[in-house]
Amino acid sequence: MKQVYERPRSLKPAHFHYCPGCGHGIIGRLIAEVIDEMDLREKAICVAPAGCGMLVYNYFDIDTLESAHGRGAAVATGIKRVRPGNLVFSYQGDGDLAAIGTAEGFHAANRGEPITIIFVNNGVYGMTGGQMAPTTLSEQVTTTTPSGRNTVTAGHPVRICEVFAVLDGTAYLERVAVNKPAAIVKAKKAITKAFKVQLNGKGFSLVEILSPCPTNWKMSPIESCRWIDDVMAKQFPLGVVKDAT
Amino acid sequence: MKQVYERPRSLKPAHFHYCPGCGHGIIGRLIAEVIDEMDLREKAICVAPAGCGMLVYNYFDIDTLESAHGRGAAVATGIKRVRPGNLVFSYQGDGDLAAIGTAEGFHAANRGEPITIIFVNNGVYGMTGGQMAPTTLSEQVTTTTPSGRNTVTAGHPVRICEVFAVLDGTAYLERVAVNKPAAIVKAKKAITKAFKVQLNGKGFSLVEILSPCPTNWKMSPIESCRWIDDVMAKQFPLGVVKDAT
Amino acid sequence: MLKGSIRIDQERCKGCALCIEFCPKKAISLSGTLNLKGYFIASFKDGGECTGCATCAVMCPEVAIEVFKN
Amino acid sequence: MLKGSIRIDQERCKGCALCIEFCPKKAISLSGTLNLKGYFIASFKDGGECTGCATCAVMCPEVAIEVFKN
Amino acid sequence: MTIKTIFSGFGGQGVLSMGFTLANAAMLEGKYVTYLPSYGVEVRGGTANCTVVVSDEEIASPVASEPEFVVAMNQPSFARFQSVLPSGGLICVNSSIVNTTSARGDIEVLTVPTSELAEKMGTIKVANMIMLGAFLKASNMISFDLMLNNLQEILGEGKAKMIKLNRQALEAGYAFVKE
Amino acid sequence: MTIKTIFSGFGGQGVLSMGFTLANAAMLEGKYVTYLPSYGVEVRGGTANCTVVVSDEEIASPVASEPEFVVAMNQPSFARFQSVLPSGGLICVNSSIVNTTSARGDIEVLTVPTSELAEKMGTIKVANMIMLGAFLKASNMISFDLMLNNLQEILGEGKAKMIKLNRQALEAGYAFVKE
Amino acid sequence: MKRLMSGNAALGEAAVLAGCTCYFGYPITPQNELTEYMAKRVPEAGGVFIQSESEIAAINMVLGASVAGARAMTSSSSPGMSLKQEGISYLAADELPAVVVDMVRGGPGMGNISPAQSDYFQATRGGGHGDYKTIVLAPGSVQELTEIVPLAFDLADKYRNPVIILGDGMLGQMMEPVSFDNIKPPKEYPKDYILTGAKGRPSRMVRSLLFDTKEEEEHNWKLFRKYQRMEQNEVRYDTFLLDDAEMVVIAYGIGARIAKGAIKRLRQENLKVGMIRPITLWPFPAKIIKEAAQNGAEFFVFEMSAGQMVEDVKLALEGKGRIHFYGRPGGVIPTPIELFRVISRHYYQSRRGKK
Amino acid sequence: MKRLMSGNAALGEAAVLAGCTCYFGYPITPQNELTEYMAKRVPEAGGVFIQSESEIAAINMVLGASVAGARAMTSSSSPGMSLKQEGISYLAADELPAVVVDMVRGGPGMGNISPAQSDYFQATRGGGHGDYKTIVLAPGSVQELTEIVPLAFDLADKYRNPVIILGDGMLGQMMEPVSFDNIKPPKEYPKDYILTGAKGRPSRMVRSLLFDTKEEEEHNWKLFRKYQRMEQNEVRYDTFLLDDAEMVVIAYGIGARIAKGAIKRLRQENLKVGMIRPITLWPFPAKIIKEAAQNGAEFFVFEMSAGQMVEDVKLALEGKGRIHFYGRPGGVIPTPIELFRVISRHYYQSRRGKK
Ligand SMILES: Cc1ncc(C[n+]2csc(CCOP(=O)(O)OP(=O)(O)O)c2C)c(N)n1
Ligand SMILES: Cc1ncc(C[n+]2csc(CCOP(=O)(O)OP(=O)(O)O)c2C)c(N)n1
Ligand code: SF4
Ligand code: SF4
Ligand code: SF4
Ligand code: SF4
Ligand code: SF4
Ligand code: SF4
Ligand SMILES: [Mg+2]
Ligand SMILES: [Mg+2]
Repeated sequence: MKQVYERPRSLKPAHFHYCPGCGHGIIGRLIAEVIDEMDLREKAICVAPAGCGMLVYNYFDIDTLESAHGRGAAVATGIKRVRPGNLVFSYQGDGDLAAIGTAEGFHAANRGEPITIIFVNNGVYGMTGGQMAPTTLSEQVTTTTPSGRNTVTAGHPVRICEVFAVLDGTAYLERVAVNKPAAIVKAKKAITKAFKVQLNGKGFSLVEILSPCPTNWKMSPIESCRWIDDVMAKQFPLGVVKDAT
Repeated sequence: MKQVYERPRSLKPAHFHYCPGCGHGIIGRLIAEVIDEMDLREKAICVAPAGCGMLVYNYFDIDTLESAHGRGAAVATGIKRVRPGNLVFSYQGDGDLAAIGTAEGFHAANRGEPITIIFVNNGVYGMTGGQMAPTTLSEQVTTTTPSGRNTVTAGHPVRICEVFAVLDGTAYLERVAVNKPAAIVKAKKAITKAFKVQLNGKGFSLVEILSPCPTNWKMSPIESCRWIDDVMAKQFPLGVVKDAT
Repeated sequence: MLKGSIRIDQERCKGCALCIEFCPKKAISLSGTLNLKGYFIASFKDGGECTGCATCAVMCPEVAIEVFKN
Repeated sequence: MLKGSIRIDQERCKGCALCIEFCPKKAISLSGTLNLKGYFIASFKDGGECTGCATCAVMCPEVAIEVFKN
Repeated sequence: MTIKTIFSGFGGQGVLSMGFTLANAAMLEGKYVTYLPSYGVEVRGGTANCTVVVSDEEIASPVASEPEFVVAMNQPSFARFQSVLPSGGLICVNSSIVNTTSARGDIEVLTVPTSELAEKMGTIKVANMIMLGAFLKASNMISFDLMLNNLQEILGEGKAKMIKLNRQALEAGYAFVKE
Repeated sequence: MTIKTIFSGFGGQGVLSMGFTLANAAMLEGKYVTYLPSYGVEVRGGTANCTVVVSDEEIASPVASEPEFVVAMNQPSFARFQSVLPSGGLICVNSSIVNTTSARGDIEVLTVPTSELAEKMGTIKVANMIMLGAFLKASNMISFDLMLNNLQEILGEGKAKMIKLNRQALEAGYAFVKE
Repeated sequence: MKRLMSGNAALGEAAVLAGCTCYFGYPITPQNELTEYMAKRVPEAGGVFIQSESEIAAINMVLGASVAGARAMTSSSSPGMSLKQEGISYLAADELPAVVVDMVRGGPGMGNISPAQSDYFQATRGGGHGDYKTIVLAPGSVQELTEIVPLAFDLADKYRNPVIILGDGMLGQMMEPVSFDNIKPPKEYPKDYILTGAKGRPSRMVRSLLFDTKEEEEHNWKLFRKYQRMEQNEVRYDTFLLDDAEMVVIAYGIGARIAKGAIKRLRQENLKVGMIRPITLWPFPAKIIKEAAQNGAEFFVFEMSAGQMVEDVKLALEGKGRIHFYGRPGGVIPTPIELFRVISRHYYQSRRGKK
Repeated sequence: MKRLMSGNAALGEAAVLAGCTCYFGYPITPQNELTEYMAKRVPEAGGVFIQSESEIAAINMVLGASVAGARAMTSSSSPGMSLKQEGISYLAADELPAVVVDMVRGGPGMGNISPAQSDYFQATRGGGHGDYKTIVLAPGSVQELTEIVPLAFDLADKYRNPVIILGDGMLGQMMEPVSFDNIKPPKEYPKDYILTGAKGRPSRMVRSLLFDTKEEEEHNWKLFRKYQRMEQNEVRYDTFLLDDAEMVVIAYGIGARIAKGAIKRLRQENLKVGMIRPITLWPFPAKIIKEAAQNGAEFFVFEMSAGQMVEDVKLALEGKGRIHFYGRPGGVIPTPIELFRVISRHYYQSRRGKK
């Protein structure tokens, strides 16, 4: 028998620390697969700010930097300007990019920095225990919206792709999900495309990934995957939001 | 003879410190006129972060607060939540709101805070001596873009109204100018409308005002006014960008 | 015909000339007089055909102009 | 017909059951076995009709599954 | 007297609520008490543990570097915490899923087939209360009667409906341990 | 010897470049020199001033609380800076637009009708250089010849084209002041 | 009645009872329980809760709420506190009351989420720019929080200055029995500076921009005199077996608590060890420390850092009195036994030295 | 050849000559001339200039450029520096070199744009969170900047630590003749930690998150030992007429310069006044100050603040040596004559006291 699926070479042997059914694991694997397939292991530099995904430096067998919460895009900008030949991407959560890091993400996008942001939208602050994120849905219960997010006092779910689409600097923006096999295949394609956009000097690219956080959603992994289709994707429609390449 | 135009009561006697032909003077007067006409002198609270307009506390005869650069929307949020019955507005420059204060403005808008932002877009950092602002036009020469803004390295002019329009929390967004009498009349109407939106509990309102900065544009006041029509308004089209009231 | 006039606060005026530019009746001009701040100030042409339309006041960034009409 | 099989790394598996849910051939099930981390792990039904389609590996958040095919 | 206990296990096993229940009961008895959860990495899932210190005097540190007791509900916890137990300490182990053959010789091991006992009661959810009952018997730290009499208050509003089941579980564990 | 001069006037009058030119010329002569602009409020416009200190030894402070000389190009500057001048100090005034009737009795006033002189030369733009010429004659701070001989270098590349005009202006001012 | 509560939750409850009507916060471990508690509790009490977009937004919302007259609070942990420094400087400059909580974690940088005391300098020296000071309160138990929190709000209002509560991850996350019976409803403070709309009074302005250096200097000296008044009136500390102590332990917060355990053991062995526990880290209890030195005592400073407060002890002693230092940075929590060992070693060594 | 240049511009030129290829900045008076100089100069030299969206973005771009192997710099003034504190803490924790310039202005809060020295504590005590230190260099003239700037980059690379240049608005905006002839091309430092893509070597990670408290503690002690090495090797200061001085002035930067003018006058009157001018504010030149005290001198500390460095002088002296303090906060610049007056008053008073 021939091995048809094996562990990507760009992953170190370490076990993930994620909760069972967490989307971060799938996304990390996809990135590693793309890096393998595009032969970028010796070129890639990953920046991961605070969030459940910050420990990717334990997993990716590429050069990695952990950055301060929210500042991934600024740090990636600094790296990319010094090393334009490398593939530079940041791996940011929704609390990270859409809250504290709003300005840094926004302006990196607006400058058209040739970096890629892998934007993990799980609708909550995973790492700190499930508080509301800017992407939390209306009425969604979190530890800081105990009776559900009240959009009058706590604001509306933020659609980062749609906002960034308004900026002239953005080249490629797509929203995908990792809640079922077909979606995951698309997600991988989107990551591949985003990296290509960067390497071809087309400008700023971002892939927003709807990702299950069963722990903080208080659902089983399977329920979480269904919830993405049934509820979350209604607020965050999947697909290419902008392609100016 | 009857006096048909007199100094608004909501202005203190102090002379403005602005340069000759500066739009801040016109805008300050318009705000005072609207406050007079809507009888809001005893209700209004103004927040002014760093920028040429920060000294409005010397001019407006209403309660005023100077805030840290970029944080006007957050401070105004704090005030408004404590005093929902007051008219709370911030007076922010384009460096202030569109650069350092990106996150605070964005999220106040997204929360639909019932505050008003008077957003003075003069395409430069006036107070600090004419550096590039996020709103600086492509190829425009400033002290930090000595050979003109290169959008590849320094980013594209940011259209705040269009960005905020994507956010569900925004109720009313209009772009006006103060470069000629007819435009000024419209600007005043927009400010009136924005204040009404706030007082009627409709949510977040913002009036973006294209405003001449002759000193840093290195033009005469009259040339500056023409330049707004001829060049600036091409990038920043005038009119109501969003009205969800 | 409507007849108007304006009063310019000399010490507020900064000579930006916006009132001059936009006065439909060209009833204002730049004087040779410097005020204390060192600006050549605008002055109302007394014999002018001012209509009291207040366009000048609308434009004035220094709130230096009062307008009268009969 | 294509014939496949998979190998699940017991210590990586966290029993999330996503592979089970999405395997088109229902060739995986949750075992009663706990691994060292304390998770009930998924296990391959040896007699199953696995086609080696790798859907399970695509879903697995722990990169715990290797897929083979002839 | 100051008694330090570490409760440890896998995330869903209810180890934090074991500790919380003990701490609450001890408080009711008028003891000084501290309860310190430890989530490990900021992320949830994986193992969890907490430390309860019960004392007749002010408590210096809520941390137990040298605990008198350890409760280990799964294998990794057993491995990790048996090694912090000083000689002569007692470790209570969920023997349904923990293999104790590697236990140190200088410590006492109390094995409780918690899962089996729980399943007998119809729900695995009470495994932690069974273990707590057993632990209370073995450690004799607080008055078991006082606890049972105030169970409602100790468990808090959230678990009001489960009062009866929890009482039975505690009693079953308590009874399991022979004097 | 340490000589402190304040150049002051209205924003567009070129007071900063007067000071800069003097400072540059003094540097060329091998003097210690500091030049300190003061924009007042962060905003441009309104009045401007700068301070030039020229000395044979290290300069302690570039600030002139007690200047030897003041050059005042407009009325507000005259009012403000004549008051900081110590008794016996010299103030050079642009008498075309400054009324000096309020001048203190214990200071010397040199009036230069700068604007008129400049207009005679065809452009108000050189008013500042006329004043600088006059000031240099009156103060005798640096070698006027050395300055003229190196004018190109002193004024910098930007003003290369204007060299001739500036030289004439400096000379006109210099000549205006009688020994 | 006592309740078993985490320090974070107890802090929140005490704040609400002390009249805090506005809380603005951003998640960060180990203070999340406080933000989460407030998310539920403050709206229930009719107040304002906002989970802000960042720590910077939070401190500026606090500033807004404060200038509008409310008792406002925010909280964070080390990296988030660094981001609040500009805002704290503005609060001090504007003379606005506010309470800011730092549940310190291991650092610098991302560090970890374990309890530490390494933000001492930041809190006491003003991590922000310019000459300003904040009162810094360091509680050592969950129960003490219920005294410290109302005190913090009162001091903030009394002096119109931000007050920092410097806790640590352990204090925030541990649970202890706590009673709130002693919290009284807040006093009234004259609020003649707040912005409410200029109704029936001249308009007001609140600002810290003073272009005129003379004015700014005057403002600075005015603040300075205020800080001097704080130094005179607001020093707080606790002592333990100080009278006959030959070795005086100086430690605060959770560190003092562990040290106290060690001292009890040391006393059992008849070692004359006592303690001074600063409750206000600024103003620092220099006087009592100096007095202890006059009795010939030596000093043992313990911090869960590489050594920061030890500078204040040095400043207090001015060379009079030997100082031993023991530090455990990085989130490591030493045990009472460990401190017992270290202190007794120093005790014996210096005794030998004396003979 | 000398050029008349502002301190800000000279700083920029020196940085470029010292191999700085990346500058990230945000406008703030009184350092705008530096940002503007770099906007033109750095791209000309083939480097990277970005006017960032904020001070926070700037310091994080610096971190990125540094981790990618470049010599990177940012600059700001007081309020902007407060915003950079988190980033500086990360740079220190990650052990990354960087040069950060603070042209201090009057504060706290918005303050004003006049020169001040009131960010001393922030710079020397770590305004950011956690146990870390930064070398702080305080130049006193435009020419000295041309020595300080390359030194700053070298020290940053040598120790892999951020270095702060603490100037002030006056130093930044005044022009003086300056020559760059002494700046040598930068040395090569081993850069075996930078991220370049894992080509031909194992992949690298740069991080400061150390969940394990033992690891974090080890990291903290490692940093601590590095700081100790700095304290041993990098203390820099200047003395002026120190040998026979009965009164030693301690002042830095522009303050020292003014004091020097005063001392010259005082010497003309035969008052034996000398000066120690710390060039490194951290590590602080404590030893030379203590030595001066052994000769019986008294000390006169002058700062353009309400008194911050004076604490370091106290720490250095440990009670040995009387300290007189004179401060002018808020952007006020005293004159040499004023200092002459104040120093001589103290001089005579204490002389009388001694008799
Ligand atoms: C300045 C700062 N503030 C707050 C934190 C705490 N913190 C760590 S991760 C995180 C956010 C996690 O949420 P998200 O970015 O959505 O990532 P997720 O864990 O959900 O994948 C926060 C707030 C921090 N480390 N630094
Ligand atoms: C934290 C901080 N950074 C920078 C500054 C300096 N600063 C003062 S005003 C200003 C921006 C002015 O530009 P803009 O907001 O466009 O207002 P304008 O003057 O053009 O009206 C800046 C950067 C500051 N005061 N605080
Ligand atoms: S908390 Fe959520 S996002 Fe974080 S590891 Fe667990 S499931 Fe994943
Ligand atoms: S610099 Fe520009 S914006 Fe500022 S006052 Fe002058 S003209 Fe107005
Ligand atoms: S009122 Fe009208 S007509 Fe009269 S001066 Fe003004 S603009 Fe001219
Ligand atoms: S518009 Fe006003 S300031 Fe301008 S010239 Fe006319 S009167 Fe003077
Ligand atoms: S390879 Fe396909 S058929 Fe085989 S177990 Fe996996 S999902 Fe099922
Ligand atoms: S998907 Fe992976 S982790 Fe989940 S049950 Fe299957 S093998 Fe285990
Ligand atoms: Mg998230
Ligand atoms: Mg602007």
